[in-house]
Amino acid sequence: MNWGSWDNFWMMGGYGLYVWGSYAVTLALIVAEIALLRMRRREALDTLRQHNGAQA
Amino acid sequence: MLEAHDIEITRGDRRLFGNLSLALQPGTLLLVTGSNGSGKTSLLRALCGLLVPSAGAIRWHGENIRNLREEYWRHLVYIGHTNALKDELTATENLGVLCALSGVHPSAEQQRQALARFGLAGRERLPAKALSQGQRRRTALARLSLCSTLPLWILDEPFAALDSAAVSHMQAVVGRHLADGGMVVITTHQEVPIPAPTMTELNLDQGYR
Amino acid sequence: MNQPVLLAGGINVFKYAAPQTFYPLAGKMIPWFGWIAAAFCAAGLYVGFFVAPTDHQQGESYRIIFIHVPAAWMSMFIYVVMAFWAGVGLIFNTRLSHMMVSALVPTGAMFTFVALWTGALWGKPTWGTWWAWDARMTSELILLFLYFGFMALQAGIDDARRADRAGAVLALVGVVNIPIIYFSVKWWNTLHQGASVSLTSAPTMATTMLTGMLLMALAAWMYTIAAALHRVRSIILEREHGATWINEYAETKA
Amino acid sequence: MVALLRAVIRRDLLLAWRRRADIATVVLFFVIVVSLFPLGVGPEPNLLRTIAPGIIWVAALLACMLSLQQMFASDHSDGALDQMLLAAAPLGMIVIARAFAHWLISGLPLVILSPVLAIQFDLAPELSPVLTLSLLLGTPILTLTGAIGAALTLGLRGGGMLLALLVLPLYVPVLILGAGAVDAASAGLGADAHLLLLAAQLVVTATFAPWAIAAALRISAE
Repeated sequence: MNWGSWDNFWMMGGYGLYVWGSYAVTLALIVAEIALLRMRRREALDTLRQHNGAQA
Repeated sequence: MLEAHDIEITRGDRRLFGNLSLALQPGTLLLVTGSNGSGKTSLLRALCGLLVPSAGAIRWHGENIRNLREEYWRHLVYIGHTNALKDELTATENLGVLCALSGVHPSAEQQRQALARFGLAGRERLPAKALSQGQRRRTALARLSLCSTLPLWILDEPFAALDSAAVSHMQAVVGRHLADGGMVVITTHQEVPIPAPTMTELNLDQGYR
Repeated sequence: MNQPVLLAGGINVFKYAAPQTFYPLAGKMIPWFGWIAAAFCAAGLYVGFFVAPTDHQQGESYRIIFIHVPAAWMSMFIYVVMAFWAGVGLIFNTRLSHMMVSALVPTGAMFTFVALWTGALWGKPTWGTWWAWDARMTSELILLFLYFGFMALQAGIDDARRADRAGAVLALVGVVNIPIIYFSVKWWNTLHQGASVSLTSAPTMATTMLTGMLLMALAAWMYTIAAALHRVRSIILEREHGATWINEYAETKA
Repeated sequence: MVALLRAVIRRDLLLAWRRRADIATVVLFFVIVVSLFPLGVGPEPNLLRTIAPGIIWVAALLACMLSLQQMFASDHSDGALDQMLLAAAPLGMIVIARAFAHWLISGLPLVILSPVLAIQFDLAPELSPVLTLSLLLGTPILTLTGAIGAALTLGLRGGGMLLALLVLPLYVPVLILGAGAVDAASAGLGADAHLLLLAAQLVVTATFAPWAIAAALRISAE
């Protein structure tokens, strides 16, 4: 364990902004990508069902 | 000889036709008919090798044209529904370039005669943009009388925009090519009789689904 | 035509080249890769934050390395994998390989952006500037442009077949150019002194640091596979809507 | 085949001659872009001398892009491209001929003009030949690489901007080596290394680009 307390952990020795700025944006991008992936799949399935409905 | 085995052509999401086979022997005329959008032009472009069929193969003397490439193209004249003329070049210059691309290098006198036979005497030095639609078409077709040594002609709507004199001259040119053992593929929506030793008609509206 | 498939496990992989056999297989693999990625990520973060010691030169700011370096590796690796599938697609004319290329691009662009962003945030405390025209950073920026160019080209083409094949040619041209770009930028960088600080001259790495970085790199790798498989499934759904199996499948999924 | 290629080059030169206003546009664009920079950064001679190679090179990249949009576009729309795809010679050779003609029309004028523009920026007289030589070696690379982009974006909406997006990142090495050659010479390091690398890149590009262009043309024409 490197850190005495959670405060120290979030401070990152004074570099908190840079370290957490990096991790937060990366996390946000991955979450966004996963959301986009799901949206794309849902839209593809919706379009397919509409096609099927139109044919039936 | 030209053969197509079970070819299928798809444009975008649309399957134009499939399971189409044909064989074209020397001296044969293949007339491709069908309604608008039935895939006449696509079939011609596939036979040329411009468009790759989604299934099947096209063979020239038994060899796939995808492998033959320019070995095949040096036996082929393709005239599409666009004339491939450059507006800024004269009729003669245009004709010279088109023949050169086919590997044929006619003399100036031969070019002049070819244009004259298609009723373009005296217009050889006009830029293509000064020619009428019909005259432009005739300039493009004049290439045929210079490329009679190339056995396979693939012509997309060659009679469109032609007057009756030009139509009858075209009939004669195609007829002579067939009589000399050439092969011609034509699309048309006009009834134009061509004196052909053997003729096959392929109607894309029937079957081939 | 034969087509090698992403995961060869000693089984006959060729039959999975057809979209309808590949689709359910990919569906089964996605959760696995997703969970493995999460596990590697958790392990990597634990090692990175709780085991690896403070760097004596850079203090705690170096901990950005655990995402910066894996992201930079992935950004380049994904482009190479893309180019590989592009080549396979052009040579063997297999639809699935082209779909794989399109499926990899957004994730590659994402990692490229992450590498740039974390590079900037690392640069500020280390070099005192957000952006230095360092050889790696500059090449990474150009790589991002290459990804954007690829996406723009595919978005600009309506016909799927043309989009696939044009994209494949572009990916191959890009992959040939990346080393040339990198070395020219490096060459340019050494001639123009001043911005000669390099990320490689950063910490002499403790073994635990390296371990954390490798774990995070593995996480990024597994994540990429999961994301690409997920996206390729959507692409199959979008492209193959004429096929019966797809239509039946869509009905079963509410 | 030689006669065929000669006919293709002759055609392109003839067309360019009859459309000479188009060439003038490219050259004027080049001159105007270069002339705008002093207005933007101020007339300080030392600053201008420093940035001259970079500016002239960037302007050359942009001018080349401008001319590339038309390289295959009209041939695509009027059917002349189909005839080239079905020619009796390998498409790669025809592409080389066309790229050569394109370079004569829109690359060479930039090379020839560069000493004049160098004067505008008060570039030292011994650096001017280096600039010209770097452009002479570099502009054919711009044409060949750009032609890949032009072939890929054929007939697409927003083709011009798309072409820029695809091709400009690929121009980075040429820009670095070209402008760098002049910088190196002015720093007394000698431009040989830069120019040799540029020449090497020209050889590599001339070997591989034609096949990529040919493949791209076939894909776009289908």
